[in-house]
Amino acid sequence: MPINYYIFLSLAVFCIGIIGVLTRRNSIIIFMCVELMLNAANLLLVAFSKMHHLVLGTNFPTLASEAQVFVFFIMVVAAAEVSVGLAIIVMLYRNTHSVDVNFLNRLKN
Amino acid sequence: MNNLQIVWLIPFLPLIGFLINGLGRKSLSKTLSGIIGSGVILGSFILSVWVFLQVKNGNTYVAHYYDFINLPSLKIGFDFQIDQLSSLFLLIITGVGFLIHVYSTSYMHEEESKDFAKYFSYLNLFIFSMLLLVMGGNYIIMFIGWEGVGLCSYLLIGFWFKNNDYNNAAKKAFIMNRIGDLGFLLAVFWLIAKVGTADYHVVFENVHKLSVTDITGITMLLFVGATGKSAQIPLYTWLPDAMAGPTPVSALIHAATMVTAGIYMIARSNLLFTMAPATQTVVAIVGLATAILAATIALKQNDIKKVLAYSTVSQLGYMFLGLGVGAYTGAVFHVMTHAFFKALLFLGAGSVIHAMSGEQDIRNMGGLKKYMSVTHVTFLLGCLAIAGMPPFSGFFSKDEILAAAFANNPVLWGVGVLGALMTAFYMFRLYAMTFLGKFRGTHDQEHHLHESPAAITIPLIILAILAVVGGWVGIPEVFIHGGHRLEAFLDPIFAGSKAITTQHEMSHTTEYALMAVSVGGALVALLYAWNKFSKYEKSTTEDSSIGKILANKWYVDELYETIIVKPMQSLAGFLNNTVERKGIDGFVNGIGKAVNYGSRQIRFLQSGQVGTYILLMVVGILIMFIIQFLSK
Amino acid sequence: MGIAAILFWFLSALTIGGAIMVVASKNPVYSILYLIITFFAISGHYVLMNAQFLAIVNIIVYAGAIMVLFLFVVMLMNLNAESEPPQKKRYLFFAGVVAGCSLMLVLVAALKSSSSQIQLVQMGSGDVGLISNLGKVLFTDYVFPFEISSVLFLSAMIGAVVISKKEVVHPE
Amino acid sequence: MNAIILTAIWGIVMMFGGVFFKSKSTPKYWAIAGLVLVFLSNGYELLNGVPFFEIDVKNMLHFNSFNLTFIAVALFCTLLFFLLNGRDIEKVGENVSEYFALLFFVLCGVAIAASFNSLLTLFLGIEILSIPLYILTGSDKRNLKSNEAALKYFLMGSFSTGIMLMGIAFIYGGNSNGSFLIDNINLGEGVMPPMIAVGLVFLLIAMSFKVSAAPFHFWTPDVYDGAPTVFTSFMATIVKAAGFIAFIRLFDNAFGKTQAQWQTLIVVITAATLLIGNLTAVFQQSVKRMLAYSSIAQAGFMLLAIFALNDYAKEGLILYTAAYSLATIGIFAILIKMSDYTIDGFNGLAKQYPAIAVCATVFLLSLTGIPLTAGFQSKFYMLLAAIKNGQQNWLVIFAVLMAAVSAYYYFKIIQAMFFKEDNQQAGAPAIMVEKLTPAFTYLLYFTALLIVVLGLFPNLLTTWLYY
Amino acid sequence: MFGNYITIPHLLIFVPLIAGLIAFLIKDESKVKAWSLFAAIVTLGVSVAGIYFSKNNDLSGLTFGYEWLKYLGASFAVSLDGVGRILTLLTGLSFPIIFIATNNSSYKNPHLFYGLMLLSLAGLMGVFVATDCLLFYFFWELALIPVYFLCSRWGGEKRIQATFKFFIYTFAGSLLMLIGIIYTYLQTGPTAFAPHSFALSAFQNVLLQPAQQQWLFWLFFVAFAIKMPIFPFHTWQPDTYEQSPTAVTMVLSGIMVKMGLFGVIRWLLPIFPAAVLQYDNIVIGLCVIGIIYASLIAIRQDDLKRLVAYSSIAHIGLMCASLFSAKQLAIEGVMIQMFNHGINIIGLWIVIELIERQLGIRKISQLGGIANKAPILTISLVVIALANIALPLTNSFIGEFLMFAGLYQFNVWYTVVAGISIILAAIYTLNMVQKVFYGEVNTLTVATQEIAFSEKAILAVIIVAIFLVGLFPQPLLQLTNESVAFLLTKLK
Repeated sequence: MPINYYIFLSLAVFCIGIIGVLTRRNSIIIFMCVELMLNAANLLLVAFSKMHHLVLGTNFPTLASEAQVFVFFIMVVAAAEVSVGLAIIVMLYRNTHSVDVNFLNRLKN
Repeated sequence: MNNLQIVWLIPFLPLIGFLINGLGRKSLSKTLSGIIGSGVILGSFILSVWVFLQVKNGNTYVAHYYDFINLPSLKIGFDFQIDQLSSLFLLIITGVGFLIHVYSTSYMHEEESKDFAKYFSYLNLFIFSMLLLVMGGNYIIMFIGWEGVGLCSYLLIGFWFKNNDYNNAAKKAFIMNRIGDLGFLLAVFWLIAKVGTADYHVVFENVHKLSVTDITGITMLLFVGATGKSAQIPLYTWLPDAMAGPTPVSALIHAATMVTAGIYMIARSNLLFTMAPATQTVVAIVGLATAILAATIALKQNDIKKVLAYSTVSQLGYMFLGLGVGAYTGAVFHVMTHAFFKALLFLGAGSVIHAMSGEQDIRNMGGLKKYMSVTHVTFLLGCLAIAGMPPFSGFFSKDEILAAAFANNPVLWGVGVLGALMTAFYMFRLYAMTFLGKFRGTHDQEHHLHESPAAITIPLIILAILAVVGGWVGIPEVFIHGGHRLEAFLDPIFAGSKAITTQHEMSHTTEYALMAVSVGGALVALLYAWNKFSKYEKSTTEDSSIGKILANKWYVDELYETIIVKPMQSLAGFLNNTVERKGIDGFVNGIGKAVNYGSRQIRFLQSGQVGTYILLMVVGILIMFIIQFLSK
Repeated sequence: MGIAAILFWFLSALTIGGAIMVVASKNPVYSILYLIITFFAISGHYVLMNAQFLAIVNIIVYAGAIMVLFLFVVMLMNLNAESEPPQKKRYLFFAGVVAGCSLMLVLVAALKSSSSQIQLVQMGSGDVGLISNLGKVLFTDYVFPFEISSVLFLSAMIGAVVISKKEVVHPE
Repeated sequence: MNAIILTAIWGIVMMFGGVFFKSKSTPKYWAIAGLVLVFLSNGYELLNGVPFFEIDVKNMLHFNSFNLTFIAVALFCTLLFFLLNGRDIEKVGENVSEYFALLFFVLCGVAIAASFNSLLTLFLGIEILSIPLYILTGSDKRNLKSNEAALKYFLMGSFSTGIMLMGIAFIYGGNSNGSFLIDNINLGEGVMPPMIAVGLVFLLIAMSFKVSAAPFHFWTPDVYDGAPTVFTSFMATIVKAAGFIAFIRLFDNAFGKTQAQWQTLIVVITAATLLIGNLTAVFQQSVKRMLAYSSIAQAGFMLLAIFALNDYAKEGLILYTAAYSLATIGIFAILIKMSDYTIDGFNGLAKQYPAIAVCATVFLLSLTGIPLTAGFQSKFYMLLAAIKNGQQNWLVIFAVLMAAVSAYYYFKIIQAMFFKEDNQQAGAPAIMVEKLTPAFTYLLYFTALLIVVLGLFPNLLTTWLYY
Repeated sequence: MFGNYITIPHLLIFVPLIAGLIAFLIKDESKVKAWSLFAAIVTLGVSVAGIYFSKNNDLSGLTFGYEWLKYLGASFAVSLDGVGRILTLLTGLSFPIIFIATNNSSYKNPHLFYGLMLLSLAGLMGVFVATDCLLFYFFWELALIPVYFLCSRWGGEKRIQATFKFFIYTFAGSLLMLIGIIYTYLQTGPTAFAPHSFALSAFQNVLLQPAQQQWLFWLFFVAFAIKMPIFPFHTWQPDTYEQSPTAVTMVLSGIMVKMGLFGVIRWLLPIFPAAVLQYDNIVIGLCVIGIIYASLIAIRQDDLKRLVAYSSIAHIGLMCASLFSAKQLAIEGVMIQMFNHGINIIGLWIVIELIERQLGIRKISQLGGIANKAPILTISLVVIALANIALPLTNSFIGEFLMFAGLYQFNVWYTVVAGISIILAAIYTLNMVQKVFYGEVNTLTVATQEIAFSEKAILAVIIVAIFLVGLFPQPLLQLTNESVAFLLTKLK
């Protein structure tokens, strides 16, 4: 597969994620769209890893694994973020009984 | 060391007098301040006489005291130049000045003692400044005196400072003088730029190196200075107003000395003016125009001092005419005689006013002859002198100027004679209305009428004698061979000018004829006025239109008010209210307001909604990418 | 078109379709389910590229743990299509779509001329993505980041505790 | 290295301490003690160049005098912050020990972000630094403002994480070495390949977000405003400073040679940040919110270092972070004690607390950049660096004009303190919520003095860069 | 004096600095007044000693540069040259006069007031002696801060806005100058320790292209123009003068405006000669416009302080124009006029302060007839006012004469237009004298009393200074001869 296909696929997912963030008001869904963006990056990284492996793999067999390890760490971070994020959303929901991001706008101007 | 080095004492004595009277004005008694005030002038006078004797034989001396300014590109010494011209002026200033001081001790006696002392301190300061003016060895020192006399004139005109009209007059005098001063200063700058110095002798030595433009420019500017100080068109209007000051002040400053500073300055710079024929023409024309204009105004004035003031302006005009036609000696001569008879007339007027308890309107006088004989006689002599009746002093000096004018251009002479006729007319109108006929004042005033005390009459008598005989030092050649002693005396000063001008030799017949015409005309005018106004009655009839214009001084004050003062005031107001407040400050504040406004608007970006924030961020990201990739 | 290509296109379509449905679904629960589908599709891509370890982790961690957590929260809050906050301001909606699409456009334009378009991705072969290899790398070269990410988890843990402990609410 | 390990360990200590500590004020002392320890160990490393712990990080971290100095500054400022505001942290909620633990974790993240040498450690560092902050922002659970701030911060923060990862992915894909190490990314001076360029822009945007540069600053005012004030103080200073250090390290070491190709972006960002930060701050009535905007404005000035990328820029950035952090911590420490956060709340402060007012003045003058304060020296260095760079001199002029605008809002507080009368009505609340302890006051003096000393002798700090 | 380590310029800075810090601790009003007067007199003594001990005119003569920011090429280098001496003398002389003249005014929190006054004294001295550009900038700003506090704390009703405008305005200007300083600094050559140098000598020897000079010139000029102030940067000034406590107004108008002129002399003319020669017409044109503009506006002012403020703008405009004419006479005139203007305007403020303190008003339209009640006050004012409009034998005449003479050599028409201000100055001054002092007393001024002995004494000092310089200007001119010569060699 040419790398461009993966690039454009990832970009598509990434942009869909962004559109989701922009158009939805449910904070959980916005968060999910952010996860979509992260996954786009993951996919891209893996694709690049395999691309580099194709070129460099013969001389540096472990080189391309870096990106895959990176993806692993992204997943780690995502998990941590999710736990914190959901905790915050839940806290908010307990206080306001809403998950609408626009429900609270005491802070402005 | 030349013993003339001590001439510094001449101005120093009045300065001492000023300081003593000024600082001790609360403790000094009137007598003491009078004695100090007059005494220092007497001292200066005696020194002046001595100086006169020293330079009589053609000596000149420059006394250098210290370096006033000493820069690589400009050296100005604190120098006094003692020569024939300055010594002559010294005599006039200190001599007439002394008489007027003596006169003042009596005239000002009703003032409180501290005001009395203040008055004398001002007078002394004036003498000091005037002496600096004439003694200065360069234009800078002259300018110091030049502005100094302006200041003293300001102080003395506004001596009674509670009266706002007097203050306005004082202010007007100072400001108009300053306009002239600006011209003077610019001339000095020009000189410094071209010659690199302001010393008289260096300037005159280097005068040939200057271009015609330079000389014309410099002399024109100097003449502007002279018009301010010597009350010529267009800056003459302050002088009549200056009559607000005490009468002896008018006599000293506004008749005898300060106003002649312009003539002194031009006479001093005669070489420059001689080399600038264009300027000379202007000087002559302006002088003559002033002489006529002031004379016409004087015809219809009713204030005794105003008449004298306009006559002063008119006589100064004659002097400038003399300067303009190259008759420097004549001009200086006229300065001298004018100092005598005009001081006399002013002091006489003061005596009258004193007797009339402050009344100055001649329509309310009349018949004073029988109450104040000394004043009357001396005043009459003064009038004859100014009217140019032979053999009184005015005849000789005025005749010399007119003769020179004729030699230059007969038209100048013709107009000059016309002015002389008017002079005779208004002076005798004044004389007749004051001293002849019957008294027109209130009963109260009549009761008070009395001859003035000796301190007033003695100066009058001395001045009257001078007014009669003063002209004899300049009896022209036509009468006595070698008669013009003054011309011989002043020859070292004007020799340079004479050397480069062509002398118009007139036949004696012509001279006699000219004299006859002017004297005859003046006599007719004199007798007509005498006859007409000795029977003057108060009447309420309106003046004719031309009379009204004359009585209102050709509306020149109003004209100035309209074309200069008012526009300047409204321009200032416009600048203050519109340009400054709304324009410049408005712009500066506008920046502040714009920042505030921008702040108020830009904060709405911060809408508080995450959606909007992220949208804006995405737009930002878009912009970043567009800049990075599509802007090339 | 080989099998790999067919799979690639299928999985890509699934990924994008799932992603679009995540955004478009009214009901949050559907969104989550579509997201899981997307994740599975991405895992499929990983498998396709022989990144087996990531494929598994992605399914276990993302599709499994994380998404279940999401689902749990949504269920807990009893969110459904009715309770979904509507996007009242239409222009914001369009602005969002337009902005996202423009970004896509700009990025594609920027990368279109990329010299790497000829570069190929190694499909199906290559052993870097195998568990054994990655494990080795992770515990040798990447032991420091691995350890330090524990700090991340610790703070997330503390955070979850701190945040979730019940306290009385006094608005404002 | 010492700092990273020890802060992590001490964070765990504090975490477990929560179980054992009986008194509410105990954690504070432990935290201070731990921080002193970390500070000293970091100092040891700075002086000797050898860490206590020999760990092979495979070149993913790189320690030099620059980042060790910065870590020292950050630790010192945190210490000062603990000392000044320890009591206020206790007041935020019940989990005091946990707050301190989180703060230590943030410090760990700061240390990593300051010393990263690989995109992976950069990413991890920034995440370690961010996630505890999301929590701290929301730690005042009873306050809806705090909740809102936490949500906003979290959503936008994770959004920016996505951006950053995308950038990292493109950078990785674009460079043919197949490595995340900064040294390997280091490009020649040629034209960047499009993929690198795209990645660079993404990274630039993500870093701009972290340092709250416009137009990616939107989270800053709301989060700073909503978060408990003590934590705002911490976030606005040390964390932001770490962001800048990471920023300049990344862009200097990885992309420094291609600067000409992306300088326009940084110019636009800098100008926008200066403009928006300063302009919006002018209108603010709440001092806390005003300081939030002012932190954006100050970020604009610090961005000049990224714009310049030379030795002056690095020296200056260290100085700037120190000066800015000290002054901001100081002014926040005072603000926390105020009963009214609006500018009017400061009215008449000088009358009742003259010494405090003088300290506050020093802080504000430093923020404005008046000579004799550290703020001047740091601004001076920034200008020096930017002018030395030689490009776009208009930006420098714009920056100083905006500095003049900043004087406008900083001096509003000074005016309130010194020239306005306090509310004299009976029953009006006191200016300060509580009586100030002598220790607090003396520490405040010390901070002010430090600012002045740094203002006179900035080399006391910058000299460490060449140690 | 104290060896090489503490020289007179150092003392000039540190004596008032330390005295000011001590003054903060003296709470008793009379004691702090006495202390600050003492400190000011000591400073005056030092500045007089500075004139006495530093005969040679090169800037390295009394220089001792402490290592300060060595690695930046900045040092704590201070020195006294001719310009510095004349301005430190003015500053030294002014403060005792100000303290004595305002001795009867009482201020809230006197220790703060006098402490800040002494600090501003230290700042001003620093500006005048610094021979290191960074140090100069330091003091340039530092002089401003105490004055800001003084004005805002003890000023009139609208003090806060007015002072704030003043502060922001000057701050913006100085920041622009800072850019210029840094840019120039980066063009200087390396020193032993640093790649560039802030030393005055380095700045003076820096090689700048005309194109560089052109914009650097404006960066510096705007800062100085705001400080002086030059039309159209002047609008902060009348408001600030009006609102400040009079003692501070004296400092502002008497000395602080000289900072701008000093900056031009020390830092603008020698460093950017090409640009100076290129832009001299623009600058002088602005100055000349300003002279006439300010004089005309002064005619319309009703507030005494504003009137003096506008007259000051006019006078400073002339000085600035003269500086840029680059003619020997003109610059000599500026040197001496800086001193004279300081003395005169402080004298004017003292009189205004005395009136305001007695009557609580300073509107010209409300005053009148004071001469009846307080002749000494009147005479003093008339003398000082006349000196202010450059009457011969007063000090200003020398300065203005030389300036006009020099300006004339530069361009006739500028001189003619600027010369009109001589007339306008007479108009507004005499108007003011007439309306305030002459005429009859009114209900508001009937309570006027003659001034106290100490005030008489201080006015006498000023008047003596006026006439002394007016009669014997040469010693003062001598003081700056070589500075001017140096400046001219730079401007060739």
